[in-house]
Amino acid sequence: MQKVIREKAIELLRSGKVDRVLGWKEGEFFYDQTPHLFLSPEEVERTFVYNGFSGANLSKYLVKEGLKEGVVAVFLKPCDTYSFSQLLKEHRIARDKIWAVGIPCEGKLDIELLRKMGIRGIKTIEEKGDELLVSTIYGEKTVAKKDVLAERCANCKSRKHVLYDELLGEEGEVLDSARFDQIEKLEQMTSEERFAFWQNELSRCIRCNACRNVCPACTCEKCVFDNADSGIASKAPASSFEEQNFHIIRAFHVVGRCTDCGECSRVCPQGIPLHLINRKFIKDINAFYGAYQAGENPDERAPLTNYSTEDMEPGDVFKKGE
Amino acid sequence: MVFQYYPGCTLKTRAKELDRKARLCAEALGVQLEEIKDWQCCGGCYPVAKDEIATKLSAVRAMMAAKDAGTPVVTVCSACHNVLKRTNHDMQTDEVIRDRVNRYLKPDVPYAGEGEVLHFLEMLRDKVGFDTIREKVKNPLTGRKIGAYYGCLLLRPGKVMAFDDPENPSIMEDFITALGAEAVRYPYRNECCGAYLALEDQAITKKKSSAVLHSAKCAGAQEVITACPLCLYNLQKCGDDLPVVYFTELLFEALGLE
Amino acid sequence: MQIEEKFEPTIVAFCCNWCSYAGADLSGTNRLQYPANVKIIRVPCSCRVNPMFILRAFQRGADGVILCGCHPGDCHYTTGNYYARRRMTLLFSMLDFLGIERERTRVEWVSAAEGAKFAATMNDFVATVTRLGKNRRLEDLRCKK
Amino acid sequence: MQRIGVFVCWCGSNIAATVDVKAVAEALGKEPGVVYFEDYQYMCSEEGQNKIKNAIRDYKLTGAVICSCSPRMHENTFRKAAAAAGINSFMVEIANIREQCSWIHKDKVSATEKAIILGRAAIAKVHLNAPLTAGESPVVKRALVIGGGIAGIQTALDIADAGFEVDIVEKKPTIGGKMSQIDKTFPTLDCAACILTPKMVDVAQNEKIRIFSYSEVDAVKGFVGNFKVSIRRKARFVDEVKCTGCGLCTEKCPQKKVPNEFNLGLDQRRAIYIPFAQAVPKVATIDADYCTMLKTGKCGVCSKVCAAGAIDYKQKDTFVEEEYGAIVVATGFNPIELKKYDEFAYSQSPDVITSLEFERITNAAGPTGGTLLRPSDGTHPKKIVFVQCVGSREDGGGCGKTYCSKICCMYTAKHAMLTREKYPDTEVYVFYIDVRTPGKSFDEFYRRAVEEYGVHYVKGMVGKVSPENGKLMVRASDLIEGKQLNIDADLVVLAAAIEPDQSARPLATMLTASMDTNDFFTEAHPKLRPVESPTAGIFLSGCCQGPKDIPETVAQASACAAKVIGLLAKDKLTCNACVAHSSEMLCNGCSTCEKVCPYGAISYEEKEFRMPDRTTRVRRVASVNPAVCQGCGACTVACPSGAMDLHGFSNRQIMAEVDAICK
Amino acid sequence: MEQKNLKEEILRISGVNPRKCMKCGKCSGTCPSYEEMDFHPHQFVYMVESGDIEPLMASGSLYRCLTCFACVERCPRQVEPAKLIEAVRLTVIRQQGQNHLKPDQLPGMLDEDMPQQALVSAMRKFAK
Repeated sequence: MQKVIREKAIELLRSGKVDRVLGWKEGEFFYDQTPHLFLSPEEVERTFVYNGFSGANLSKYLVKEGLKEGVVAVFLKPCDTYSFSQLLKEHRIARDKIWAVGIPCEGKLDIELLRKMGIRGIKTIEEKGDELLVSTIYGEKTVAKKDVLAERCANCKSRKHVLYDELLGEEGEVLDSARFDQIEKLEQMTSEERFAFWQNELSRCIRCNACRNVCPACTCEKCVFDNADSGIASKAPASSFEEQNFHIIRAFHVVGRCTDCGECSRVCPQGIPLHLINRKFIKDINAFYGAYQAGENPDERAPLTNYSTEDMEPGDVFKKGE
Repeated sequence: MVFQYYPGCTLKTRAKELDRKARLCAEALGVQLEEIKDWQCCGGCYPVAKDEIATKLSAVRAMMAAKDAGTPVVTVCSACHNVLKRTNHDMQTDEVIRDRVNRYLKPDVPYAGEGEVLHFLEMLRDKVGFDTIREKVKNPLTGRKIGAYYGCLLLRPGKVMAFDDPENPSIMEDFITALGAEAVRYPYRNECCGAYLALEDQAITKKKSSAVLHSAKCAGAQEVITACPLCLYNLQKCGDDLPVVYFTELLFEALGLE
Repeated sequence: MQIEEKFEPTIVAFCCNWCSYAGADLSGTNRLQYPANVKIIRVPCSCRVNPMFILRAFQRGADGVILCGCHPGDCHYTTGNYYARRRMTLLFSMLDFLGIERERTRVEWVSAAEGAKFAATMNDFVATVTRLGKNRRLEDLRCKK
Repeated sequence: MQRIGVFVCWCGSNIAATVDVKAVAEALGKEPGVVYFEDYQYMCSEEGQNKIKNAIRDYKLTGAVICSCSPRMHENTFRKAAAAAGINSFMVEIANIREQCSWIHKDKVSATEKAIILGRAAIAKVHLNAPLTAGESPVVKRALVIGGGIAGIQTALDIADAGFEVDIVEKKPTIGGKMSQIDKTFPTLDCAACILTPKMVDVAQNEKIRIFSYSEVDAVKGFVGNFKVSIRRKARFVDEVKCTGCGLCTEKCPQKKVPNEFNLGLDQRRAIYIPFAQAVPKVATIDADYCTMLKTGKCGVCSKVCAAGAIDYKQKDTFVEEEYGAIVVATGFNPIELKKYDEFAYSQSPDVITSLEFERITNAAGPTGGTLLRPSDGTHPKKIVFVQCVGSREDGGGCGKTYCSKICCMYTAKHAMLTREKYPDTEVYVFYIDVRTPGKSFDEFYRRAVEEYGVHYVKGMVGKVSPENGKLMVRASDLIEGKQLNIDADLVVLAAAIEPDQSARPLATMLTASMDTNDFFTEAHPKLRPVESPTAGIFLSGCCQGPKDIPETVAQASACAAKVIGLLAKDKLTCNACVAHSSEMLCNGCSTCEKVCPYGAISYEEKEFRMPDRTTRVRRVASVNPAVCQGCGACTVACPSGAMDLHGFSNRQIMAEVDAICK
Repeated sequence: MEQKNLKEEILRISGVNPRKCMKCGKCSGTCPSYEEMDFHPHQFVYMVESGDIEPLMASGSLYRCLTCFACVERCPRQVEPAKLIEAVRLTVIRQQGQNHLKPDQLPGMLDEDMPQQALVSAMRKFAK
């Protein structure tokens, strides 16, 4: 696939159809890729990569790219197109400045899972069907790909692109995902257990803002947490309960807009499963107000800008099964 | 065109003629009817009770066979049609029934009403097309005044059966017209014939059925067609001299198959 | 004899100007008692209440927060309480998910004529929150581990 | 930093008996920013107000906190006092220490403590208050009435009577609406035309009223006091000014086979027509769907016979742009389609008719000249069955309506009574579920039908109607007697449910006026503001708001006119000062706020901004129309970026109150 | 079975909510078996609702409903009286020995043209 994508990128640049290409490039380590803006076919040839570690959702970068002169080509995995579509719905992206190329995705890998297996000194990883050939400084190892899939990919919701200008490879389907299983597990805990769980997770937060900075729904001109006039501005983990406040408010700000792309958890340096908070909102929305997938349908009213006179009462949430 | 075919018990016993003629007509119209293997009797009437599962299983099995074959199931008997369609609707819409049936039958893939049921008449209208039939008619039934008798099972409940307008249907009239005859509309065509009360108290079924035929007669019908063996029985037994035949007989005749 | 000091919770009540604030006034006019722990903040409509305000209250030491608005269908602004209802449903479900005691939050629809309901609601809510004791979980998650 | 004065009221003993007012005043006096405090027996009295005014002047106060009764009582009083002393009236906040403190607590210690906290919250808020000025907007002194039925006519006449200009837009060629099709009116049985047509003439002759007949509203812009409306005048192919209404063309037109909609298709008219003799304006209209000349270019008879030279086959739709201060919706109703009710054989027999068709058959100007005859064979019916509640009061999910159509019980009693009066040999059955006759002289009217005219009222619904041998066999149950009836009727009349006109829904979208699930317009308040839409400047008249009969419609129409006159009488509208406002630098342009605004007060525009890096950028930003915003605040919470805030109840103000209470 | 449980059982089997009924009588107005019944469809609805169920269970009307669904089709409130009648009948015939139709009765009832369908459906309606 990398070869096909590189060729497409080069063709788009050479033909003058686009002026820039947004893609992925290896960082310090091969598994540590970063989004990169490619300006020439040569640069693409040299450094453009697409493989199991090209996890970054590039759609957020289009907000800024759309402000520049000329057209930018972007490569979007199925789940990225949901973010792209949601941003278009919110008028955040100049559509005519974007050439969106849909690309297939077989699921991205989580290097931490390999490390947890005790595999160290990784030099290269080769994908061979369902298996990964990992070569380390200590020799070679074969592991099953499904054991190394990032959580969001193991519970992938859709392999179908919502929109694109052109598509490389085959179109996939919306999947029957088990992504709410873990939420259900948490729901079944006692209140004390849940509190203990979240206290353990959220107390690790260092307020680095990586989750916010990567989130494709967080494209505000100025974030409320950076706005001294908002009354809730805060930049550091203060001595009270700022972390949780931050994460709840952030999650509430993206309710009905979060497409569940999972970038927040991917980038969290502390490994906090932040996606679970957003996903809880999604699960509740589906259960309370009917199935809704942000980014899927540009004409649909979002759950919080909509209502029914028959909606449940807040107290009813806890009446089930009691 | 290939369809799965669900003959039902009556067509295998008392009404073998119906079965034979339906198959021959289908063949003449370029339709291949494949009898579902090991089909079981649908039970004759749809079990209304929400807590009955066992009585729905044979219908579900037939529908699952159709789903596997990838073509709709065609029935000639309107009772079978009613049972299959309504049971299938339950499988589509009633979570409790669907769950219980699937737990009982344990199919590889749970069944959720993906199969499609067609009455022979629906097949003629929607798949073959009345215009095609019109072209294939060898002996047009010109000059004959025929009343269509729908009864209950084809039409009701209207939302589930989605067969035709339950109060003012037209499919059988269109069918009659396609065969070259004149269709006579009369108000009692969707009234009940007395159904299974025939077993217990023929006085009642006679009353109901003769009211139907009286209504048809008043409107000028010279003969009546029906799509249900039990309706046919009741109408024929009610003592009225108006001829009543199965709709396939008419088709058989018009297509010049004998 | 040792007298144990009774826990006095801090309760913030957001009341919409048109129904619930008037309902609260009515319970005063009728001299219907409810505990002094309840402090009311007047907002134009229940839909003015930002989840931020509720979190803020807990963060600054409130032990319970209640939101009162017009009955669904009777909103002065036609639709405000419908939006509020969805927002609070999701917020409260989330707080519960994070392990915050669900009894600390409540939404109640109180019309301008329901002075008695307002007082009864507040009595009940204060009693519930008093039983729960001091709000510790929401106040700080990080430092008091 | 504000200079704040605190004024604690005793309210006689109402407050002072349970709250230590001196302690409150002193405690609050220590709060930052408070430069003056005072307590007094009655702050709302002349003397009390003077104390406030004097303190404002003497201590150069910038804000005031009054600890007193509910703001619902005296907020205005204190605001006016503050304004009189020279500070902005919105710099005053009330701490409610009576209704929400002294009156509900008995323990003086805790009540005093609470009063201090409430005072602190008010002080914290005042610190963040800013002077507010309510905006003003001019009022265009002209009203638009959409729909020219009895509702629209009455509203227009009343508004014109007060001296304001009114335009009526009517989509049909003539005004008059449903009432012009009706024969007699209940409960007085006077003839509808006799009371309606004089009003139609009044409209035509009133200098203040313009009629745009055969026209529709095409687009609406603007807001209360300043609507800009585009009206499409559909081509009628006849010059309205030249046409004298002589009607010669309508007699000579060779195309005779056009279903006459005024008689509900019971007879036929020509391709060029005047709907009825008293039409206003009395001008002919060519039906383009049927006119041979317009379709094939061959004919031209009407043009030849028209002495006035009014026929113009080349006429095109034209548009009128006009400004209005208020818009009245009077789009009315229609009976529902009865295709889905074929158990009553409506589409199977011409002798099964709707009540409105019955009106036409009994109307002297109708297709039978007022003689009651069966549509099928023109014979006189000897047995008539009326069926009530057809399509009304149904459970959702069916094709019917969930509501009671309200007018059917009464008009059916009227039909039954009139039939028995004119044709005593005709037997009349009315099948009812309930007979609903609330209204002046209504139940008496229904009783007369039963007692004096011998109408058979049967409790029970008709199950099936079967046309047979020229008769209609009606099978029904008589629930009182407990038997099934079979009646061989000659005519069956169905009381079809009524529904809002189809044009209402798109119109509501244009007006940003809200509707219920049945497409009836919703009122600003179901009890207290029944003739206004929640959208400012939009008023509701007649059945567009809900089913109603003529007396009710006219009453509502006049009430609606009174509201419109009240608005148009103002030269300027004072807007609500506590309105939402968007910070352009923070706005993302995402349109979320726009979706939750019940008033359509928020719009978006592309604006050029100079960015910190000196480039310019065109951004999509929200702007709030302060004349339309009512200040609910729904948008402020919906806004993800915190750009939207509310004057008088800002995020920071409310959070300051929260902080003060939780301290 | 207790009166209350009986009602609950019938409502559960039928899935019908008799409170939706507005007592218009359209079901009875349309019922083709009206003349054969002591209790008519609308009476089934309100008698079940009021818990007056035993007279219904003892009534021959249970075996006169044709399940033609005319009442279900035409009910303006979607009450579905036929389903209630069926449920009452089931509570009777599900009791041991309460079958209305017994297999040994059958031979006497048949003639040579009688379709199987009549047999199976009658057995299903009247016996367990």
